[in-house]
Amino acid sequence: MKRSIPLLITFLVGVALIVAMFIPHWPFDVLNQNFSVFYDIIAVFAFILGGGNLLKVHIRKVQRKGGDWKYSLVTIIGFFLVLGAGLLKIGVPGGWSGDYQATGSLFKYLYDSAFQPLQATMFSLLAFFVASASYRAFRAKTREATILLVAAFIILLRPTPLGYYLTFWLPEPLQFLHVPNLSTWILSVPNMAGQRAIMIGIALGIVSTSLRLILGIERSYLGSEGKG
Amino acid sequence: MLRKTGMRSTPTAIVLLLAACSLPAAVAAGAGVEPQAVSQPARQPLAPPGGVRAYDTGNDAGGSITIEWDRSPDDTGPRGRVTGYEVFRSESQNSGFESLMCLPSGTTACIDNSAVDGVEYYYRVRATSPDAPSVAVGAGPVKSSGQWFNRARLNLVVIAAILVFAIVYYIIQGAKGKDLYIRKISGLEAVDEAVGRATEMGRPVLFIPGIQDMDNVQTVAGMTILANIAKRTATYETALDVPVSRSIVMSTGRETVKQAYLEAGRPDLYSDDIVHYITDEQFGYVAAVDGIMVRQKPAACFYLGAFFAESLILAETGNSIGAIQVAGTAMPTQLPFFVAACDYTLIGEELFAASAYLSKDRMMMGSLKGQDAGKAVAMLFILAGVAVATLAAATGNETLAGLGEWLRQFFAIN
Amino acid sequence: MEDTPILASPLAQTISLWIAALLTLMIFSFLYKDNPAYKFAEHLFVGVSAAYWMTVGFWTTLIPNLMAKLFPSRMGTIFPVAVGNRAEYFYIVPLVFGILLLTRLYSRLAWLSRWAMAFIIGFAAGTNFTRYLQSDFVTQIHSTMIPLYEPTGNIMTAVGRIFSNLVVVIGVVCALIYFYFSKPHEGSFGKAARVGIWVLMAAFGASFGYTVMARVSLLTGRMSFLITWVQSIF
Amino acid sequence: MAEANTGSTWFERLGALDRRVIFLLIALAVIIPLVVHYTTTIPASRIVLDLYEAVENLPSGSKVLISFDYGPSTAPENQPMATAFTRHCLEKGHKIYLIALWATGPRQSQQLIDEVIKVEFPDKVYGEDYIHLGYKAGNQGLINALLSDFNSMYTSDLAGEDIEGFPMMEGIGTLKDFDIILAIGSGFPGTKEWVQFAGDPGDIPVGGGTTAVMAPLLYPYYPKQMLGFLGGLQGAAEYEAALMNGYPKYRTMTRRASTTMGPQVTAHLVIVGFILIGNLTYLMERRKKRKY
Repeated sequence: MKRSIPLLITFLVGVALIVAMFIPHWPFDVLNQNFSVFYDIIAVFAFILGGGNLLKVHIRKVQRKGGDWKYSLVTIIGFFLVLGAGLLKIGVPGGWSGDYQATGSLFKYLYDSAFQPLQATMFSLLAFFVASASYRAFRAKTREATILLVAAFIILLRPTPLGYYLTFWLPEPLQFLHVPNLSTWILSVPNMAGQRAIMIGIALGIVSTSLRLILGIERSYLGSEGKG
Repeated sequence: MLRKTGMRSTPTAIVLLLAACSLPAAVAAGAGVEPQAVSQPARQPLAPPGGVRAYDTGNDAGGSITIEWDRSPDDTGPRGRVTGYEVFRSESQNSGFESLMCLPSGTTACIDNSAVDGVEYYYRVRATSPDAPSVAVGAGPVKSSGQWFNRARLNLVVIAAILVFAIVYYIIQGAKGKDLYIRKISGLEAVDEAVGRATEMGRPVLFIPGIQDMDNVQTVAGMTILANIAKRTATYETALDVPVSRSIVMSTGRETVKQAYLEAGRPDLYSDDIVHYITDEQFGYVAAVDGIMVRQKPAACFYLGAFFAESLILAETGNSIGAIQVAGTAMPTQLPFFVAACDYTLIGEELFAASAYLSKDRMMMGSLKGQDAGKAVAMLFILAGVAVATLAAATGNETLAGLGEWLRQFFAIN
Repeated sequence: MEDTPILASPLAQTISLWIAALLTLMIFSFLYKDNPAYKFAEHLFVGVSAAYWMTVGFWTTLIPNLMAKLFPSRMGTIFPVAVGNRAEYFYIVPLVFGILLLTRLYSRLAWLSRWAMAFIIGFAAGTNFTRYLQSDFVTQIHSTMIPLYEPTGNIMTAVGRIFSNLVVVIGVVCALIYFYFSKPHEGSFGKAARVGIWVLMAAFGASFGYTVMARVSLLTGRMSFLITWVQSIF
Repeated sequence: MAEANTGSTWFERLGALDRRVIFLLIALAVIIPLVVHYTTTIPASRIVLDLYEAVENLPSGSKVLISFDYGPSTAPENQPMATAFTRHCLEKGHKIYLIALWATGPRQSQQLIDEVIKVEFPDKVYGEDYIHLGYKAGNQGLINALLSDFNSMYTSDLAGEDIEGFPMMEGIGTLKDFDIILAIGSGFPGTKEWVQFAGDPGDIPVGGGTTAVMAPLLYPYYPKQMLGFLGGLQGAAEYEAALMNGYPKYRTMTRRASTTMGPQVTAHLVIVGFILIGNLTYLMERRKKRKY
């Protein structure tokens, strides 16, 4: 019972969506449409579940006064500050009928001064890591590594004047070796071939995994038959 | 507040709509919008659109009629006399026409999605311009209906059926106990080594199932591998840490790990804290995982699932703490970073093969063989298609060209 | 008529700029090594972002697409949502599934959340099956069925074309052979798989090189922000 | 490791360089050009021109859906694309519909309206020439839903006003009613999903732009499944160049993509330098090992 009903739900939903692809007629068109909408709504409940769990973990840390509990307090305060500002529409011009992230609202203020800079800065760390990774990894140790290195090197040169001046003097029949031309060729020929093969492989992997899920062969996500 | 704006905007909308459909014509025609020939043309009247035809839109659920026409001879581009076309609909042939939509010049078709199945409609189309519209040309009667099968996707059905058959066939073969070979997948050979090293060093194992939700099949694949890794950590009594960025992944992750610990005979070592939610936000999650890495210094890091930009942040931080790193993803954009920064990388489809490889489950291995059959089909058709197309281009043979085109069309989706 | 909201005032904006700049520096400090400032920013980020996504989901989906469908008359008077005339009661279904998902928070009922998970997994399997089949399998085969030889006037271009087309076809086929699992990679099959790896490596190298541009743009954005902040001080 | 301690020559020390030195040089490579305002211009490539021409050849008044599937984190790359697309579409007299698959998207489209549309196209009317529809949750599921019924998902614009009141929403029933979809994305869901869930099943022309990371992934879709696309900042700079050619007035306006290409060049050169040094030290080490 605890596993058979979920397996049945997965089967029915999965099959209905696949069939809807080929049979546009009622009821599959309606199911296809509504399942998408339902999924969107359930996704929001997942946010709530996530928030609930986050609080559970950090409140427990604060109660136990475990290591770094003061930082957990920062998480909890940040969480309630943003949630309160957003759900209660604090500072929104026009009150309840206003836009929750209108200019002047506390929610937008917190977004601009904390969320946005934190996100963008975390992301920008990549510029540093890309450099350190290429320094370490792009060494001609094996034939595979050399191919990786050469392709990356040519593409890296592409937006720089160096790439242009290194090869612009090449005579017409050898112009295909000019860095901008060569990099376009690498992107649209070998890169494309590799990406395409990966895509085909992945598509097959996804098709077969989906099939296993629908047929109930792959079910480790459902856990055990026991309670909880 | 809302009501007020609603009332204010409606009349404005009507005026704007009329303007869009060439205001003077509407005024000349009086209050009604019945399309009629205008009796006093200012200049030479606009030539009407030709060949108006209406038919039930094919391969759909119904409620839709397609109307097509040829451009008015006066429709000569953006600066021509025709500014657009107006489409009318009625349920009787000679009266009761109502404006349905206005379209820009150059358009030659539109779809009426407001049709009711089974009702007969008549359509009229006229060209519009700032001074006077053309005569309206009619078509109909036509009824809309839903179709039971999308013929345009017949080829997809065939291809899907071949794949499903191949996969299911080999799954059954596997279930019957037939021995199936799987080639070595180097990243996976390292799983035992990595868990073993963590045990020796007394440090935890970190598992990241990607940052996507359970609606991504890669996450599901990651979870299946987690089940295998969790069995090993349970057996070796090594600490396992699985921070996740989706609450549903947390739920499934807990089920998975709990089941694995149970199967390994160590349910006592399981705790819900092993799998914990951080935040749905990609970089908030990365910030926290980076923190976990530099503070707990795991000896082995597994990144198996769907990854985005965070891949390199995680892998470089993992590298800086000297962990053995095994990654696997089917996100082609992130594979280069894992290949560059990790010790072992499962490339694309290998991620999906991993669960079969690790579990040695015969049904899973069978489905893997089914995938291979799919690849064989793909290669076969690619080579056949290329050969036929090349021969056709080289010889100019019509039959070959036709055959090549047929092959290509079989793999066309529209 | 309306006053400028307090939080849009110049003073509040200056404070906002400072908070943003300090948080930016706190995150950058991680590049040197882990430290309390980074820890603070990290924990703040986690709390703020979890609440952010909850709030956005609440106002953009839960209210207009669920509550307003179930209780149109009541919702329409309080919130700025466009409502239909009649309640659409079948929206009970996602509501029930959503609530089932939340049972996860109470361990005694947690097993019920599997029903919601089952729906999500079924949705994923059903949509992914057809889409990947269509766009990433069928269409990719279609696009690879190219004639190697295309008659053109110029010999140089014709040779170049043939070469490129050959690389595409051989590349795709060999890389697919690399992904072949149920046959040992030995002999000529193994050699083809080897060529497949080379193609994959070229693709990875190209993607890596291409990406550097994206990563530097992000850093440029952050650095310009910090420069603006420094300029605002003086 | 132990070996490096015993005979640590200059190239061995360089080979095991502390990554913080690399970090510092990268930071300088970005900051210095920003401070001294170094810029470059790049001519448009075929893949960008194809998209430019597709937008250019649509009849005036066509319906263009622009999806903002990114957030502030990739705005430095994506926003110039949105600006270039918007300028081009409005210049041609197209109607643009702004939506988002990412919750962070509407803020970017609002910024576009405030900074570009209202400033450069003051005569364009909201609801007639452009409309801001905002974000809906659901990722690819949303696209799927929009493909069969646009209006049941988008019942109101971002400000909460009923869409039935807007003239430009007339005739919009499904995604198929748009003449072109321009998806500006930086991940999942994004441009790829627009191809998979809208372009392919609905036979709707899709174009767009992505961060440079995503761009190589889209090459297999071009030209069959996508009209063309802008890859990263360079793609945006190329579209700006094409726009400048077609509409000379843009020669004097701010070109965001082109001006931020400066730090790109220097940072790329620094990384190229590091790769060269890395290989040099590797070769030296290998030669030294062979001697013993």
